[in-house]
Amino acid sequence: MTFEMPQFALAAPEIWLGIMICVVLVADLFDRSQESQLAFFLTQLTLVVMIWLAFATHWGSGSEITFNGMYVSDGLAAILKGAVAGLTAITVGYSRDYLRQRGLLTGEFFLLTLIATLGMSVMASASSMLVLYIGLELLSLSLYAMVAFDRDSRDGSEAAMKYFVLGALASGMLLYGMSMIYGAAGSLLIGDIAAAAAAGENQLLMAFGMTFAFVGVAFKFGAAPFHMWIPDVYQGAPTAVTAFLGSAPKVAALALFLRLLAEGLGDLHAQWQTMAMILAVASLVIGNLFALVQTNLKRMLAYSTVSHIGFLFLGLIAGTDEGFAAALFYAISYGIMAAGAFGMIILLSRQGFEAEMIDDMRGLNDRHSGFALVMLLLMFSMTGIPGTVGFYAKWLVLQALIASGHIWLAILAVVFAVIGAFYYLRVLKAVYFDRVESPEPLAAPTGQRVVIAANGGLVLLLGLFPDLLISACRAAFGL
Amino acid sequence: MSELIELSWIVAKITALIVPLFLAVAYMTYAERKVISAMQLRRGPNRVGWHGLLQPIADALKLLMKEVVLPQNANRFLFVLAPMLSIMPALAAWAVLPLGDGMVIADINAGLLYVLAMTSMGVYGIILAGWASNSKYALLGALRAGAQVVSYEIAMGFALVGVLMASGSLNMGEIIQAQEGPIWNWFWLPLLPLFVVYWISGVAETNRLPFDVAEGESEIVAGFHVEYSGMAFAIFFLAEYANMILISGLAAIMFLGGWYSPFHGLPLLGPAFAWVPGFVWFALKTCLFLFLYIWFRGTFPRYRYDQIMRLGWKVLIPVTVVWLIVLSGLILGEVGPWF
Amino acid sequence: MLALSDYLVLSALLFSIGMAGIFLNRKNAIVLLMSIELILLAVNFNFIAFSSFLGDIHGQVFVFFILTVAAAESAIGLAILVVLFRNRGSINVGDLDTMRG
Amino acid sequence: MIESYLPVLVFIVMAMGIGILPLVAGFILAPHRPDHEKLTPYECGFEAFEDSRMQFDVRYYLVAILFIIFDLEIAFLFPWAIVLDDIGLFGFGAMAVFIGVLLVGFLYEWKKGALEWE
Amino acid sequence: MVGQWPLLSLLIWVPILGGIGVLAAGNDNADRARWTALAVAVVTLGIGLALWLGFESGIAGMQFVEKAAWIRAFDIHYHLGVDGISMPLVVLTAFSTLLVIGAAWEVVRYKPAQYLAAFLIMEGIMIGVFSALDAILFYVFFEAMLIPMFLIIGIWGGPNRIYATIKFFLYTFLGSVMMLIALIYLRTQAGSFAIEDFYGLQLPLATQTLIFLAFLAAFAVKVPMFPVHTWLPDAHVEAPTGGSVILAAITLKIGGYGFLRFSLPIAPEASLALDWLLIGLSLIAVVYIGLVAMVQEDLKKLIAYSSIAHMGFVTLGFFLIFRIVANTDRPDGALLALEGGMVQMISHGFVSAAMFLCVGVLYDRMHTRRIADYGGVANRMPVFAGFFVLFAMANAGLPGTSGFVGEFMVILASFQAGFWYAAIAGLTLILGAAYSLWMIKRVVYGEVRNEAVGELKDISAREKLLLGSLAVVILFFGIYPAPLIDVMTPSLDALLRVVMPTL
Repeated sequence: MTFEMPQFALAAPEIWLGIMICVVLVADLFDRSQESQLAFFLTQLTLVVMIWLAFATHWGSGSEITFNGMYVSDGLAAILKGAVAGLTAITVGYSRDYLRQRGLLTGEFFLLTLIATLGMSVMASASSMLVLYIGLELLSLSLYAMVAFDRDSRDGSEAAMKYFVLGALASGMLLYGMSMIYGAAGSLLIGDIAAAAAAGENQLLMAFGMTFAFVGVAFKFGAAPFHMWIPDVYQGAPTAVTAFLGSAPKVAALALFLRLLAEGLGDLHAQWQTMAMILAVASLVIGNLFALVQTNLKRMLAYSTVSHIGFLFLGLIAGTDEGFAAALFYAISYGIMAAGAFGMIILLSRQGFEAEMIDDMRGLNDRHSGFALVMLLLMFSMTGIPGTVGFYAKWLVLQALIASGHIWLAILAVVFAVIGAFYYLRVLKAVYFDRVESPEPLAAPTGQRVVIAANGGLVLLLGLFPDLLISACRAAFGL
Repeated sequence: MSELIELSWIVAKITALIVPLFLAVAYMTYAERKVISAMQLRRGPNRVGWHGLLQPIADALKLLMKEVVLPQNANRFLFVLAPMLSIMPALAAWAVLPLGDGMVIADINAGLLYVLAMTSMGVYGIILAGWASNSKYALLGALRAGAQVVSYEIAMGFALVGVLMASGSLNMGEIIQAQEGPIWNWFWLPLLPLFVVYWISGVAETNRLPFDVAEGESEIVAGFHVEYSGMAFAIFFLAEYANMILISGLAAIMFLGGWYSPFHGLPLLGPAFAWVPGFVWFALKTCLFLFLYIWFRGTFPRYRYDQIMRLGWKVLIPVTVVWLIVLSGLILGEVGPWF
Repeated sequence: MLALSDYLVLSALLFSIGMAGIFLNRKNAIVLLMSIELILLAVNFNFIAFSSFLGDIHGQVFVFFILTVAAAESAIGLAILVVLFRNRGSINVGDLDTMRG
Repeated sequence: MIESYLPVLVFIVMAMGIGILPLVAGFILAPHRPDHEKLTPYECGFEAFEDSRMQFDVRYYLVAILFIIFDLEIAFLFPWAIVLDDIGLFGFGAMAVFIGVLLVGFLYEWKKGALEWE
Repeated sequence: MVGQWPLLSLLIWVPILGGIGVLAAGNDNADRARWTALAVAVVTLGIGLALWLGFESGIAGMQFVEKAAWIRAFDIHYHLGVDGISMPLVVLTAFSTLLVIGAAWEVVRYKPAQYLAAFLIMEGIMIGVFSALDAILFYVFFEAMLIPMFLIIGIWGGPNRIYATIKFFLYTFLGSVMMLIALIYLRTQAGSFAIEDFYGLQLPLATQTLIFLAFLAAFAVKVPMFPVHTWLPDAHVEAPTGGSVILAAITLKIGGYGFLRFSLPIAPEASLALDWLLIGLSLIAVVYIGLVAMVQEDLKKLIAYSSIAHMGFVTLGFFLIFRIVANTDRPDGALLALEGGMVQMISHGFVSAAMFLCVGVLYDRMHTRRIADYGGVANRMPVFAGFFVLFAMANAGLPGTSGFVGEFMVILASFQAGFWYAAIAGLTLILGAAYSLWMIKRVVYGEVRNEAVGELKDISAREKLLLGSLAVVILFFGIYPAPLIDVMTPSLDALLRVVMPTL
């Protein structure tokens, strides 16, 4: 048996993360300060360096495959990893003070975040179903634990249980599908699977496997009708966790889709297209309609996530590189928005009080007009109003959809976007139009203020100058 | 037809193994009492038969005639299943143990894995017994035993990994063959820390003194089998001793060269002892370990529970891990006569 | 000799039982964990069968990883279960309904 | 290949039989005269509680979880150990990393007090 | 000389950045915010006037063109330029915003900085709408306009403001997303997002129809046309004075502008095929909405409905062109109709702004908009009454005011399409006179009906300045509309040839 020496340099982001996870773990063990200062700063350092590493190693060098064909380094990986690390850094920035106020500030939180990031990073570079699965589980297992992070919270533990069961079920489905695909293609490598799919080998088995894998992926995304976990988990988890859960993992789920279904089973596009279509429409309908009636902001955002996932799926339906690029842009920009929205909830919450009802937003403009402005940007971005990044996300998806001839789907999508506007407006109504008797001024820790300002600024900046991100997303697909 | 013959041949072989094994168990109890009494300057059993030699038989008969009590509120099915679950692996593991060169019932490649699987199953019997009895002492004993067994299982597993690394095979026969040669060629020398750890773990795995807190007569009366009586109790008893013999046999195979004579391959002594069958060497080595069991019982006081757990997790596991790394260095460096 | 399809059918059966266990079970949450294990078992079965019939070792390597992950998963699952029980004094699936809407 | 496992199977079946036979024999041969006092669980002579399956210390459970994790690590070591000679330095390095991560985890448990039984 | 300067970018970004500056100045120091806002608005109007002066009237094409890469992946440019159609609207926007800033001076006490900033940002965005030459850029400005308007109505509006603002938002949003789909589809056909590239696409009629309907959804809501006009009265009634002014003076014009810039030239055949629909709806607006206006009890509602009627006139002018050409075979009449529509838009921008300002003046003093609560205002506020009457006359289309010019041109042109069109359109003069004058009669003249009116004080110097400047403009264009018409004629003529290449 001979071993080809893998090109370790290509896996620099993962190696860096792996080392830093150990470092953070040990450092936190020996850190005598009560509040895990060291772990926090090390985590942020790790993530920032990771963004740089992702682009330094993956960007611009074409597609290289190493580790016996199981690891791929390409532009897509660079963007996915950069986005994941960036979004994680933002959410970690929000979470520190939130956790401190609730006595949950321990190094484990940062550790789990980093491990989840490692999982997502691995998924982004996976070129084998095995690697994909390992990455997915690294992510999922960390998330299960994070949802249950507040051990005294009834809702938290219930949410964690639901998340765990359905997440594990999704993994099971995905694996079952993978096993079929393996049987049909005779290999775990994505490249070989693509070749087998193109050659039309064992079509029935392949299609069977693809169906299960697709359902598994849809579960992980939270696309209706596999969205049952999303509202409960978003609501029950500590908001700091929800912010993380709602942002970066969506990008990772997209990575899963792109690597497995787009790259591996791209030739079965005709078959998964129909499923994607059903999921997209169902998600748009269910997400938007249920979001309309929510009074809990976290829950509303959860349903809105479902609807956004529906929109994202519309980009995937096209099955073209254009569509994938659009979906990628959508996932990243949605991550930014979701992080900001939950970050806002974190900001408004105090010790012993969770500002998670829409009514808790009332009079925000009177309390702090800067935060209100950020909320305005975020909500309009989610609605898809130009001037914010959310518009370009929707636009790109529609563009791909119309270019591939699905005009009616596009019309349906925008109609639901309008319906969706209604519940975002309800939030803004609370923020701007409802006045409270004696508005108490809001004071947030400097760290959180900086992050929320950066977050809102990002939404606006990308809303005015989306070129760089759009070009990058398209370049990842060779456009 | 040929299948039937083959099957009966297998059954015959198994019977030929089990019957002596039972005898060994029976006289192990006798030996234990005798040795310990000697250590304590007593005479031990001496009434039934010549020097009490029939004592084990008498004990067995007595147990057979005792009532098997099924406590109220006990889960009857599990209560009855538990002893069966504890004896089955203790016996079944013998299937892959080579008693001499070629003297093995099933010469399978994954032999060591099978042994590991079987020994791990023993804990089910203990836990089920404790759970099914509906007694606090039983439950406590079962929990203690469960935690202890799984803790030491890790150290044991690491030790076995060391053996695997040294031998490069999972097949028990090949493991022995890898130790071919005189006494210093056996694995006990290069794997000395692992050998010690294995032996300590083996004692703990069988819940024997000084690690017998699971039974702990003086604190939780009899632990997991407090509610068992008659033949049900006898089976647990049987399983415990069968396990002791099994662990001793395994230690002999993995660290003391199995059927090889200590002088194997030596210029003068080697041929001088060539007439002794391998089986005898194996039996002798096993007896050595069995004596150690008894010796421990006679010598050491019982460990406290936290001490047991600390020893397992904080001493044995680190030691094994460190030695595994040293060992892989030795192997890659092809050190000594072993690798 | 058993055909490949026999293994697949058995695996499909296991998978279905696992699924049914998750969706039909309204009582004990432990059963959910067991059902998940069953599903993973079905998957492992598939992989091993395919691996053996394809003469390709990678399927079995995958099984190794699934086993590991399954262990980690059940560890976390049980931990969550303990937290749940501590907070509610029940692991009844039907009780998991505080959040609605 | 698979045929060599037949004796193992037979052995297991016989071992089960040996587990059951004496029990059956015991039930048949031994007297069977249950009464209330005999059937209550042993409580040092005190009046017995109805159900003795009480909650137990979470540390037992912790040990169980730790065991699962470590046992699987061992499962990974097994194949590696066998082919160590063939995979050479690279294999050694890979496992060194693996064990390194394991040790970091172990250190974590240790420092966090998961291994304390006071 | 001024042609070299990026005047359009300045016009867009000076108010937006200025607005952000005002926002940063904060609400605590209201005066600082007011003066900053005023300075920004004045500067912007100055740039607007420079634009007007630098504009060369004889040219049909785009002037002050700026082009820079924006989204390279789709070849989308930051592409600005104005022609005779958009230039007047740009100046109108700058002018109206200045009025709004002035009108809000002492009146808005709740978060004045945010209020002023919203209008400044709105101004930049609206100028962007008029000057964008790239479809996506246009759409971005078009939609972004919703944000400040949503806030303006929602924060500073009346008691029912939330209902009104959400209704406004959803109506316009739904309309515009349909347009987005049409734009994207056009891009797949034209290969670019430049609006000019959309012209002359030889699309099949069925496709054109769909595209036309999509644009209609966006612009008809903005104009607004019957039957999607219902948001307007609500929005107007609830909006603060400034909001109403901007809404009536500018945002409605964006609908009309959209018809000229998009619907007609991009889907000419569909426009031809569907002109019955547009003409029909316009006539309904003119007549039916005129009647509705008559029975209003609420001052603002009345003006809102009158706006709808007037805008019906605009769309009538725009879509009559096909019938005129069919009857006369010459472009003159059609051109006249287009010019009439345009002049009507500009004029209505001034007049409706003036009307709403007047209502605002009354409302600030009386805090009621019910016509019945007034009466005899002239007795206490003679100067104000004079202005109000003048504006009402202009609203009714009295000769000598700018309101007359546009209506007259459209009616004149509609004769060439057919007598009945002209006859029905002519009704608007009568109806307009009826509701405007009746309203004046009830509000301004007569006895002082109650004590509140009795305590009224006449308008301040600031208000005089505001209303006076409007009066000047209205009278100026009423008497001498030539500069306005000269500016737009070449562009409209060119447009006509795009719509009907056979001419």
